[in-house]
Amino acid sequence: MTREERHHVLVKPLRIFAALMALLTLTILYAFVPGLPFKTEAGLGIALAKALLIALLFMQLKGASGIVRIAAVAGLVWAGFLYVLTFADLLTR
Amino acid sequence: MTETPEAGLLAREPGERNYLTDGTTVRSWLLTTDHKRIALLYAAGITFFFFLGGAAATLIRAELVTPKGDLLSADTYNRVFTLHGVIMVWFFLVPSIPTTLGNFLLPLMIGADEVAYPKLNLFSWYLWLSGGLLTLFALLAGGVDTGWTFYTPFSTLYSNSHVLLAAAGVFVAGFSSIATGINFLATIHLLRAKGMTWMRLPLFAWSMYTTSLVMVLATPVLAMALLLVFAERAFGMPIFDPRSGGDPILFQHLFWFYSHPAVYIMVLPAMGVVSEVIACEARRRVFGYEFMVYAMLMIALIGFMVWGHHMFVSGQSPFASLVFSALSFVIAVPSAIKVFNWTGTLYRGQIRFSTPMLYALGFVGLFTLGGLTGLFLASLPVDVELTDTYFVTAHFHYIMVGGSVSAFFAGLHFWWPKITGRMYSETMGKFAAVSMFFGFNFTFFPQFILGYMGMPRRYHEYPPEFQPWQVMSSTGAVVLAFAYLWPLFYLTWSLVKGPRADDNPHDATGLEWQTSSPPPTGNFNTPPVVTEAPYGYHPQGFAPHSAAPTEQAQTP
Amino acid sequence: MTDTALQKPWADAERQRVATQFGVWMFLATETLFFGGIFLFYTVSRIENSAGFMAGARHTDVWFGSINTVVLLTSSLTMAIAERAVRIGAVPLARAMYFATIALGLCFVTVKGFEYWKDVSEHLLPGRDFPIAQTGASEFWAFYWTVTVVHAIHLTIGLGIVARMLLIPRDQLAARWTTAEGTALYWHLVDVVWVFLYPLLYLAGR
Amino acid sequence: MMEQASTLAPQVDRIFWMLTGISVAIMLLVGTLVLLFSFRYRRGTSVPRGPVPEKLSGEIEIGWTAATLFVFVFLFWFAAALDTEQFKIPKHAMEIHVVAKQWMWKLEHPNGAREINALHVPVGVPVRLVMTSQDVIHSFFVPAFRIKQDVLPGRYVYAWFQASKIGTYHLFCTEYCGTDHSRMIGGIIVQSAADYARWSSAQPQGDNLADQGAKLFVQMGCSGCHGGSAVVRAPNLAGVYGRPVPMTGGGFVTADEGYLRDSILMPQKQVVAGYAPIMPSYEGTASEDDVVKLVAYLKSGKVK
Repeated sequence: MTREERHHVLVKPLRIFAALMALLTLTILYAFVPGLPFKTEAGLGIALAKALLIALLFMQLKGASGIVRIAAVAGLVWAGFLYVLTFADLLTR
Repeated sequence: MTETPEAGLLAREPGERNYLTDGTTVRSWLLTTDHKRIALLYAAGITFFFFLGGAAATLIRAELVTPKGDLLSADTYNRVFTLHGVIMVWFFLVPSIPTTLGNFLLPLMIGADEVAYPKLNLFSWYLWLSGGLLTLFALLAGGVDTGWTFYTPFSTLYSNSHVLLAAAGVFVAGFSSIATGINFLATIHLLRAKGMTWMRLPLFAWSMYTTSLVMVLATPVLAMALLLVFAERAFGMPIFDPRSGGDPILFQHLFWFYSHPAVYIMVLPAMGVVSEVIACEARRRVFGYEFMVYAMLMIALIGFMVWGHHMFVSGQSPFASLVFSALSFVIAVPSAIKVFNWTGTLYRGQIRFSTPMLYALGFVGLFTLGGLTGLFLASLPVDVELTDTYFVTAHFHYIMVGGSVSAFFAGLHFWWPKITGRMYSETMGKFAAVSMFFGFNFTFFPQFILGYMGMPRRYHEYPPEFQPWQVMSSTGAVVLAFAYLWPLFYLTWSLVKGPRADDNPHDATGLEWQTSSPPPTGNFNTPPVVTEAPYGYHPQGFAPHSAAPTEQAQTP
Repeated sequence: MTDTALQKPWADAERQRVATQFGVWMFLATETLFFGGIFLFYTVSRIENSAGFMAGARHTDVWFGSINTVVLLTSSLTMAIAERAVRIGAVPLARAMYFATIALGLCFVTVKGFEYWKDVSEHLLPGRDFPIAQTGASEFWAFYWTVTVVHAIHLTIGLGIVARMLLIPRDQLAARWTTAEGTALYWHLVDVVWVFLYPLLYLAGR
Repeated sequence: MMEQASTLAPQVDRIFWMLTGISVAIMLLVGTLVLLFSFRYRRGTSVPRGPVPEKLSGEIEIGWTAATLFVFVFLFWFAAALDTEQFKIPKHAMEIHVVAKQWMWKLEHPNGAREINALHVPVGVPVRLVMTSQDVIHSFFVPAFRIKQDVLPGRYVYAWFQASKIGTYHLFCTEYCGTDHSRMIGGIIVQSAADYARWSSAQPQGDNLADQGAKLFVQMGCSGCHGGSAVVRAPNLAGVYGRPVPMTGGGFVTADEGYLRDSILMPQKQVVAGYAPIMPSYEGTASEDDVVKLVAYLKSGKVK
């Protein structure tokens, strides 16, 4: 294994992993320290950050070709239709 | 390994190699990854389910001849109409055109030698078949009585029938749908022949693209809805149960998020078929090709945002109803564009009234009427009156049966020579096409009147004032049943005794007509290169092969 | 960089790679909508029965949840290393990492098993003995059981797919790097779903 | 023509027939063009067949797209306008409680008269329906009135009509509800004011709904906590109906029928600010009929 290969195969994933662990610690702390506002939002926000790290870096969406990225985003956009229109009912009942 | 009997029949000449003769063992069919063979496997399956669902329809129409429930008990009747709906929707209409004509033609039309994931294609047939068998088992075990809509809390807490088995069957078949959709999307994106740009794709390929989008993005939500029904019914998880704070309307949102777009899964492929047939038989370029493409894309997209028009009386909020009503009117625009463009394609054509053309013209008429009655159901106060009555039944049968099934038959006849290498009897075909059109209208037009008079859906017994229209509808159903059975007879005959078809009997322009009939296993002997837009039919004069072999076909 | 094992109908490695990625990502998009359906149930129920729903949520065991989050994130790391190792032809490292991934996956399932056992012993399975009276609490637990079982099934399928990578003969593994990419994508998705489940199940109402 | 027996019916019919007119016109247009082209351009005729100029076909395309969009937007507006008007339920409407179950309709008049699968109403008086289901989803459909509303378990839903013509009209269940769905039908009997009064007074005399509710309020022990001199601290319910109630955890909820119902059957769902969530659920103790009576009592203004 060359130096570059080692960097690519081991060092980079380990750094991402370290970031994930840091985020996990943060989310636990935020949830259990009493009196902090927006707990749900914070929990989901940190989950989103973790998911983005995994998707962009572990799953290499960052360097993927255009159609692959479109495929990845399509699910979220369509889930958006489901949520927005269901809440158009639910929140105005 | 045994030789299948068809092998000898289907070879054009002794020793000729095509996809039908290339491997003749049962194993070579059941383990095939050839998209053309998989198309035939599906064709066998959906033919079975179509006639099974049709048998249920026959029972329903027979029962409804009289106002009293004298043929079937109430429970049996409920099981029969559920069977009819479940089988026809998931095991006939949704897979019908995509998995048979689509599987067969899509790679051929774009100049590819396979679909993107051949093994996944075979796997999806097995998934679909398992789903079908599970559902069939539910039927044999005593049936399901929830209606194809599986509304909670009836399906989860009150029904005494085999809901779990049927839901599991539909769940599994859903994944087959997803697999087919992913396969087609990747095929179109990645396997187009050289020169086959997006705006040179035949409209049937575009219709497969948009259908696949809907399949891939809608079906998972149905799968989850059914899974939640399963969890509530089988394991007592309080999910939609109002006694625990659950919301039965949530199920309806999840269900219709799939089931309204599913209507477009059924009708978009039909639009693709009809565009191909009309362009070829009128010898014209499709009028407004680009508009046709964008119309289909709009239908696929906006189709996801209109599901709430099934729920105007469900107890959803008035605000949501207004939003869904407005969006439902918007989606009528691209549908109207398509109808106008088919009409425009006929203008200045060289129209030949072959069997596929008669079916296709029938589609245009029935789809237009079906679409226009959709406007009634998009209008809030009128929908309140008409929803869950026979008006709705008539409306969606016009779209899905009058429309999609006519188009399926149009495509089946149009590509029959390519698929089987044989010609069918043109006389018989025209007779069937005309009977289907009249039989259909005879059966379903009276149901608009019944609905307007207030006759509710899914009624085993009904007040006597509705009887004349019900009798008329049932009489029409006899004609319709004949029109569906008749092709089974002459098409089977053509397999055995039909004259050999040449490679391009309709003198059509698509790439699928440039290979032999039936095509070789690898589709093309040399990879095709595309140099011009589709539908390069000559605007003037006769087509070179005007004495098409279709007119010389033997009658049995 | 080694040769690529090409599969029908692809003509070159790059095309096959795009095909694998596109196919798997399309599937992951369907998974987004699949789980989107049950998350919608969570959201609706939490809004409609907010107090009871949160009261139910407070009964989950944050220790089990957190340990499993660490386990699953680590398995994503081993999977990422394995995939990259296949790409450069470091077969022994790749195989070791696949073994590690499977071990971590099994560890997750085991911890989940203990957690289920504890939940059942506290009667947290909705039914007659369910201890929390507030409306909405049993809705939360219906979500908990359904979604974790569905997730566990995904994870089990993932274990099978990873095991399949180990069945590929050593000398052919490097050429199957597009398969390795597809496998990794699936495994990471199972992880991403859990990343969202974690705050919804274990941190809600604290 | 369908019978028009409510004030709503002619308005709905106006839209219906307008839609029918537009549909027939479009059908005729498409049908004529298809037949005309099919005849004129059938194979073998010698008529001019040059290509359609690109620009012209583009303009035609944009033209009919715009035209259909315009027509459809107009139709939406026209139909939605009536619908929004229909949301305004007249005040002082006569109130009928509807409880649906597999497979019958139970209807209760404000004076306590009860009917099954039949409803007597006076002509020309607005009637408000407060509906719920004991089991699955049903749907209350009176074709002659052009009204339909799904009746849901666990929730109150509302509909209203004003009958305009004396006669007997069908009542159908239009949401599939199991075995005898098609027998879950009944009749709406619209009578003149005098006939209705006669019918009403001939009913077995009992307490009206609110008074029955008042009795239940004591029998079921509600008054033990919610009564004026109660020891346990619970919200006083005098005049609660229609008022905004502050909630634990912030926000207000208007105390409509649905809220009162939920507070009896699922008391922990929405707890009034400043009170402990100690009230037991009456799920299984109070039937939907009982709840109807209790709610009628709470609405009556007789609560002290």
